[in-house]
Amino acid sequence: METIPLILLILFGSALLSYVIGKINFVLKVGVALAGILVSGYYFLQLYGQAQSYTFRLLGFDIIWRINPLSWFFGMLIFGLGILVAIFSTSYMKNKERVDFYCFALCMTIASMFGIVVSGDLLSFFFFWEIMTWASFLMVIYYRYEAQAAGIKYFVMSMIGAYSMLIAILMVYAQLGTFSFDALASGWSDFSVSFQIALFVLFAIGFGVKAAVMPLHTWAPDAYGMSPAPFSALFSGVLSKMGIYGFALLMFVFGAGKLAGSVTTIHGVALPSYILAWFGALTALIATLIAVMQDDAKKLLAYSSVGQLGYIILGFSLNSSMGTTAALFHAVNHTIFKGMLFLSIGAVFYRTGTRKLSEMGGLISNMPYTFFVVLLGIITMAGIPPLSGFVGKWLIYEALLEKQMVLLAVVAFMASTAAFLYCYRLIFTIFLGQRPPRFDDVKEVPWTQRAPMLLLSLLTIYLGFYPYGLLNLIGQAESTVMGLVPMNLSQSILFNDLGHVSTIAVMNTVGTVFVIVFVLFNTLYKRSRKVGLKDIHTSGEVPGPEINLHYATDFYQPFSRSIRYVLERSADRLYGQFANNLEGFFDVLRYVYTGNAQTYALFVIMFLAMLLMFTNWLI
Amino acid sequence: MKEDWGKEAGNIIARWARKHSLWVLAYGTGCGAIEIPPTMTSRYDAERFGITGMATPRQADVLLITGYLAVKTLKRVIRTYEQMQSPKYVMGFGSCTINGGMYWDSYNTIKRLDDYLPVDIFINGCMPRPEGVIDGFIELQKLIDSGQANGWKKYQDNLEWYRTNQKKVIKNWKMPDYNW
Amino acid sequence: MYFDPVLMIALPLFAAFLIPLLGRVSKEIPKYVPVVMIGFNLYESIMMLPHSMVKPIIVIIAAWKPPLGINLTIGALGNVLALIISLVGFVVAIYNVRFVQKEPTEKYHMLYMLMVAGATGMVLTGDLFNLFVFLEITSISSYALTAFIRDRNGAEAAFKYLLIGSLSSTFVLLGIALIYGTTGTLNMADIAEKIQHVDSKITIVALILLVTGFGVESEMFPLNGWAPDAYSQAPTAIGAAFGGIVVKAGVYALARLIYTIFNFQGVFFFILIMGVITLLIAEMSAIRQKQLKRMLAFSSIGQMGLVLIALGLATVRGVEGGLFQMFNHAMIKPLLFLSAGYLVYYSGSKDISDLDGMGRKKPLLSFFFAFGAFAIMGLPPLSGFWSKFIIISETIRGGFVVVAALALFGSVIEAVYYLRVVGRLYFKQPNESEKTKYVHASAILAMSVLALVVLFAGLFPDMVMSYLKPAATELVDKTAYIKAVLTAGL
Amino acid sequence: MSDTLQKEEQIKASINAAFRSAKVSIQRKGRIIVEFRGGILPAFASYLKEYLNFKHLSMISGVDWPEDNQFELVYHLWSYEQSIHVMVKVRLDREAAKTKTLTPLWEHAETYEREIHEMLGVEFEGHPNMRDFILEDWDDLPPMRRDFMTREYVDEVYEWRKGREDAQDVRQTIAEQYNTEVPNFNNEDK
Amino acid sequence: MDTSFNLWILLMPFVGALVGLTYMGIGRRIIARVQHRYGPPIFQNIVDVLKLYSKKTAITHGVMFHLAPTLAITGTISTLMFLPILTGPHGIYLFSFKGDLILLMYIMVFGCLAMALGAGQSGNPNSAIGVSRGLSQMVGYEAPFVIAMVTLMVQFNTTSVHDIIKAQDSFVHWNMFQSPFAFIAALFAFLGFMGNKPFDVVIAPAEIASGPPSEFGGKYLALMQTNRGMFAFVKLVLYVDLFMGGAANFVSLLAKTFFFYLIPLFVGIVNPRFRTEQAITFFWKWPTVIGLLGFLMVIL
Repeated sequence: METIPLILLILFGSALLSYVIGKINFVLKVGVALAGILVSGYYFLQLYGQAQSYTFRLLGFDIIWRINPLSWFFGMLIFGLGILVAIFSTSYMKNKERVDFYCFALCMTIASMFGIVVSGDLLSFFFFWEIMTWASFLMVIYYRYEAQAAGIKYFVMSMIGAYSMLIAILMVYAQLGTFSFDALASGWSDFSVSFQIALFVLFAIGFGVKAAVMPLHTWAPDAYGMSPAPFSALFSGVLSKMGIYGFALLMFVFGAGKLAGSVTTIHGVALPSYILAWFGALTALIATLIAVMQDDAKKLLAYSSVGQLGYIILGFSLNSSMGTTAALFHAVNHTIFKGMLFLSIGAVFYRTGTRKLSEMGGLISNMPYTFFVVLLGIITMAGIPPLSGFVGKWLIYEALLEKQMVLLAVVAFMASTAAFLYCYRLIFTIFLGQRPPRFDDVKEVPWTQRAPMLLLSLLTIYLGFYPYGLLNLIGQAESTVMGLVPMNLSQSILFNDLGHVSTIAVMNTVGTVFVIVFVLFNTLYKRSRKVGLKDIHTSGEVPGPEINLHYATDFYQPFSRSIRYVLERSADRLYGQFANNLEGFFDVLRYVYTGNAQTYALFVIMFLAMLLMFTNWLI
Repeated sequence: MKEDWGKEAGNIIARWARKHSLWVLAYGTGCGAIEIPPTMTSRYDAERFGITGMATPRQADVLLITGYLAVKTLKRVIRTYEQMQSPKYVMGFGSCTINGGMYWDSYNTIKRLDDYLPVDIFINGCMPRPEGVIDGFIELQKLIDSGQANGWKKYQDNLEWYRTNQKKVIKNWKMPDYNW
Repeated sequence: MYFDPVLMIALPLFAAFLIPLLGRVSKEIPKYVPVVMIGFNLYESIMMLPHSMVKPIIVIIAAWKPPLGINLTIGALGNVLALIISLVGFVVAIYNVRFVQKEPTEKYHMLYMLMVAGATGMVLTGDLFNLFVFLEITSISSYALTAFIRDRNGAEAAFKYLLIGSLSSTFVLLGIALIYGTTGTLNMADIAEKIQHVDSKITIVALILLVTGFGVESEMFPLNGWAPDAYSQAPTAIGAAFGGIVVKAGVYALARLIYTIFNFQGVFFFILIMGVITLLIAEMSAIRQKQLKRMLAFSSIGQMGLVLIALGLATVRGVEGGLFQMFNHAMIKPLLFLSAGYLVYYSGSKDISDLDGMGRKKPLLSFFFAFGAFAIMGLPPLSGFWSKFIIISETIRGGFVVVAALALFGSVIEAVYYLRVVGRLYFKQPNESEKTKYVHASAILAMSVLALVVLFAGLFPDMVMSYLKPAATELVDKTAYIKAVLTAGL
Repeated sequence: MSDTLQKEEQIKASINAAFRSAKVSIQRKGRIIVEFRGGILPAFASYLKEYLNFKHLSMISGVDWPEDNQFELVYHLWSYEQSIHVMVKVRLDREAAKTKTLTPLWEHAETYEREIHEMLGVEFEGHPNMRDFILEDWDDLPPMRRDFMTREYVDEVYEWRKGREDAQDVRQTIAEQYNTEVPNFNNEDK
Repeated sequence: MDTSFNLWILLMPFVGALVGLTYMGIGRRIIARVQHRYGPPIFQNIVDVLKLYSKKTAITHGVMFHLAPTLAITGTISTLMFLPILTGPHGIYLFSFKGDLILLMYIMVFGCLAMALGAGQSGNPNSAIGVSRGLSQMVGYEAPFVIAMVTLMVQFNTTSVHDIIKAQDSFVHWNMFQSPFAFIAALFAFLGFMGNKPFDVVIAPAEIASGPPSEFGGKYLALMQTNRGMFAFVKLVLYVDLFMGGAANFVSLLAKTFFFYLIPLFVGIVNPRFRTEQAITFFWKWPTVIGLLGFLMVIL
């Protein structure tokens, strides 16, 4: 049997199976789901470097499933994080209700995402896209009572995006008579410019909703925040990447990046791409600023996710090999560190039962492993060397500077600086500072949860040390699928025309200096004495339990005062008002149906009379 | 032999450094607090001796107690002293710290600071002028240089005695353990 | 092996009039008569399918050959619709077995049989006047069934239906008279043949009258004023049957008219526009409804709007999509209506706001409702996805991008209001711990059949489409049909 | 004279009319003394505040009268409009010294009441926050009572530094120095 | 080459710390003179650090607290390693050929983040408030700084510090004359960087008890003070490299860095303290506008 349908079959099958036999007991349902994902992951690994394709006809349309380096690249993210999330879930979901439902939705989501990346035609792309939407919707509404608003918002916005994409797909179909990517890739340049721009905009809306580009992001914080923690990791780490994959297809495989015909270009980038770049950059900045103000850990991460995805889109829209490499590299990074962080927040939630930053504190001594993971996570997220986050950021800036896009570069830099704020807030309010007495007995999470997080941490250290392997993979995808000339690579140093940085040297320097200072410092001096949490300078007062010593509420209050112009405006509220006004309009309209028989009869007569008056129209 | 030499050299340097860098935590109780600003600022400029004010006990070397200590304040002063890092010095400032001063028969003011904390040097007067304060600091520097300013050691060695005295006046002793 | 297709009409009619007599014998027998009779119809239409796909089956009654005599013309289209009607009829009949408790049950079953027989007749007949007769049979039984719950609202709804229905019948009759007067024949194929030689000023009037008449049954805006009331006030099963049976027959008649009989190209665009308007206004009204069944009624109208769009495209592919959509709608809407009926019954209120937490109390019913909602929203891999996809695809191929966008906008609204209900079912805390009432197995069976069909059609759309393709071809390419009918007797 | 005291007389009249048990006397222009027995009535205080416009509670002080076996609490109220100072003197039994709190009327009464509670041992019913004020964990007699022997207490608790053994009452010293009588400390010249 | 290279790698941190601490001592002296005081000896800060190293006890609040000064100094030394200190034939380049300006901008944050984490674990609310203020203010001054940096990078079409230095081969080509707007913007950012008076709300001793380091004492504080001196040196050298074309020998390096050190010092002497949001809005107003003017100059 062909591998691709086999993988899809295994995944969809294990989804159904875990739901059906999951009624029996816990081990079975989780076991089936995990086994399904692992086995399909194994088959997927074997696809590396192969170019398989599987075609059949459905409803008179050609359906193509194929694998290429780009698909493999995204499939790697899906399975990599998917397996870890599944392992994490085994203990996380223990003793929770409706685990069968959870396993079903998890497998469905992974299956549909894999379906998306192996789709070689727009129809199956859209088909799997919709399955992914509702499967993840099921996950968003897992905590059902409080999740309603988040779920419906997510679903409706996804539908708007999907339908806008559908129109684009069908417009393509109307022009070409086929759904296949290849045909579109070769036929794109023959379209008229306005048609290309229309397609670009419609596709961008469709992918932009999933990738949470501002102002289409409003579903993301609620949906990420509401879904169970392991799934949030998958949601932000991989599911949002499907939007990114869409952009990759749009810009490079379809060829929208180099709009044919007479379109204004700015800095060598076509105007629509340039506008998209601004969307990406502003998303990065504004979402970051909003993230700084969040008190809910998952919402904070969600907004940060929106911001980071903005970077990725910025990278893509530059339409250069450097930018694309940056975007794809950052996509991997984002998957890794968002996986780490969401899983850690999940672990903290698992033990403490709260996600409110202001309610936690001082958990470092209780959950040292989790702290370590979050520490590495935020270092990566902030893009501080020597971890892998820096490589991604470096590539993005170099790509921007290469194109001489100064303002975009400044905005991107600023967003990255502002990201320090929420990074620190996240780690401080949860793990540092004073611990509330009720969390004194909190323990570290079990190994099934610790292991996935630690694995991801190792990965980020490795990539920070030696990004060459991944960059090479990206280069392959670029040259074979995306029609770009990949950037020059060297095993030891990252470079382009503008500058260079040696990740190995950075890692070595930091490591060596740290070891030397650490050894000197700890051998020259006696051990210091450990004191209690409350043994701090409080002007001599011995603080009682009623005194709050943890500064976690309104952490960046002065900052919020200076960016209140941003915070006062909310796209979410705007949409809410718009929807309300629309419903008010519908309310007026529905009085066409008066409920009065005479009126209805009058309608019939009027209809007839009207038709008789305008008979010419009908001939 | 060689080790001793190294240690000795280190001690000399350390003493010299300690002497010339006195970071003061001024515990401003009573009227003495008003004498500190002129001491530190342009008129008398204590900074030229390396004397600087510090905000927290963790960073400070000298605890300057400027005036009478009520029982309630004493508790805080002890706490503050115990949070400082050794070597640390206590300066009693004004007659109140010596014998209660004008509050000699008050039911709520302690009479002898050295019963509760190891005072390295007293400055008498009610109040002592800034010149007196600086003189006190110079005396302290001399003591440090000669290795006599070892109140912190005394406190460690006689902790029991100090604790008994402290607990005598502080009825409700709810304090963390001393960690030096 | 199939029996004489005449039996598909004759037997139910006969059985319908037999029911009151049987009711005298036993209270139980009338319940099962519809199941058996419509089951026979189902069997019959399945068996005929392979034959009618190849070429229309012409049944000549009383040896008068077409165009002179009355004949049944079972083309692919008619057969597919007969299959849909009998499938829905059968499922609803199963549901009826235990659901109908209110006296007089035998009258209910009789009327129901008449309605199904009438609708089947409508799609099978080849004669225009017969079409009118069967329409009347269907309509009159529908009026009666609407008022079956003998309360004020039911009577009001039935009266509205009756008023508008009679108006439409009048117009239909007038239209038929005009055609007969000018062409001198009532056989549809024959009319199609002869009408080309008639002055178009006359035929356009006939067309307008007929479109208005059948537009009422096919829920075209603004002729659908009866629908919300009738759907929501009739017994649940009848509401389901309206969506699955009556309206389908009406749409069939409309399609026959504009495709086979008349030869006007402008009318297609008109139908397309009316479809969009119907869709949008229905969805916009549905979102503001407070009663569950009224909401479903408006949603039903909206779906018919989509079908009208498909019919208005006048391409084989478009009509295929439309037929697929009709099929889906015929399967999903009864599913929704039946589960909604039980939900309304258990919550004790028609209001959506009283459905809080039913997902906890009635997991299976809520699941069926949610399943139906997901299917009708057009989520893959359920069948609604494919039909919607094909229709929108053809709309855009026809160049009507704005129409497609509006239709999709309607879909978004649809998603919102269905999700609100599903949200009520699952996301709200139950009001009080309900004593669990028993859902009868026949209802579960009926809903399971529908759900399975929907899932199956979604997973293997090609199977369904292979039957719809000849039907659509027959409709669009009328020459083959005319030829088959007119040469049947030779 | 009579017209200059007009406002005061008016106030006196209105207090007398409303509260029979209050003994009102006008000490001089702008100062009225109201004497009360058995604790202040919150009703009286709020009458002064709301009807006679004494919005401002300047302070509450306490005096120990061991001779009468009584405590006296003095509430100093001030009216900004009329520039009149009212001293409400309240006498409490020493054994069962208890009165109602005024914190609902004036929030800052909390601190004064805490201090009086600590120094004299008067109970304030309904006081929201009767923590230690100045003396932490004081377990002796309240120190401002006349029968609290300060010197004995100090001798017992604190250790004297040498040189203070012959210390004596400063008033004695002054008297010796200036060759005068030791003044009589009793408050008889009231 | 190799031995001197290794020697400089070992020595440079100490040199940096000494220079930085001495500058601070001189700064204190200058402030004292402005205030009509005599002032401490110029090596006062070094004495202070020595004293702190000689402290006999130290307390820790946990792992992060213990590691924070170490990590901070690691970050600073690493930054130093990627910075060209002296240019020319007898230059001290260390590893600066292996990284560019973007690396420098990011690796500088490493130490600050470590400090912030350590301060966080100390459990003192003042520390957390200080960190919160510091980070907020950083977003403020990062705006003009980033604009200036991007201007330079675009102007010379390189991100390598070496190339930027090379482009300023003579006195008139120094960036402070060549692109004055970027220079002014960067100078404003420098005020924030150095944390001197108008922008010292982070450590504001009278308000929040010296903020982030308020719980650090003894050897930890000693390490932190060393780090502070070294970090000042790093920042000064970076600015000299970027705007004064680097320095060919130690004398000119000291002169140039001292010039840069004086600017925030004098601004600080005559100014009171900004509140956090005032500081942020200040940075986002004029310095940013000036920086954007610099942009226009480069683009046009």
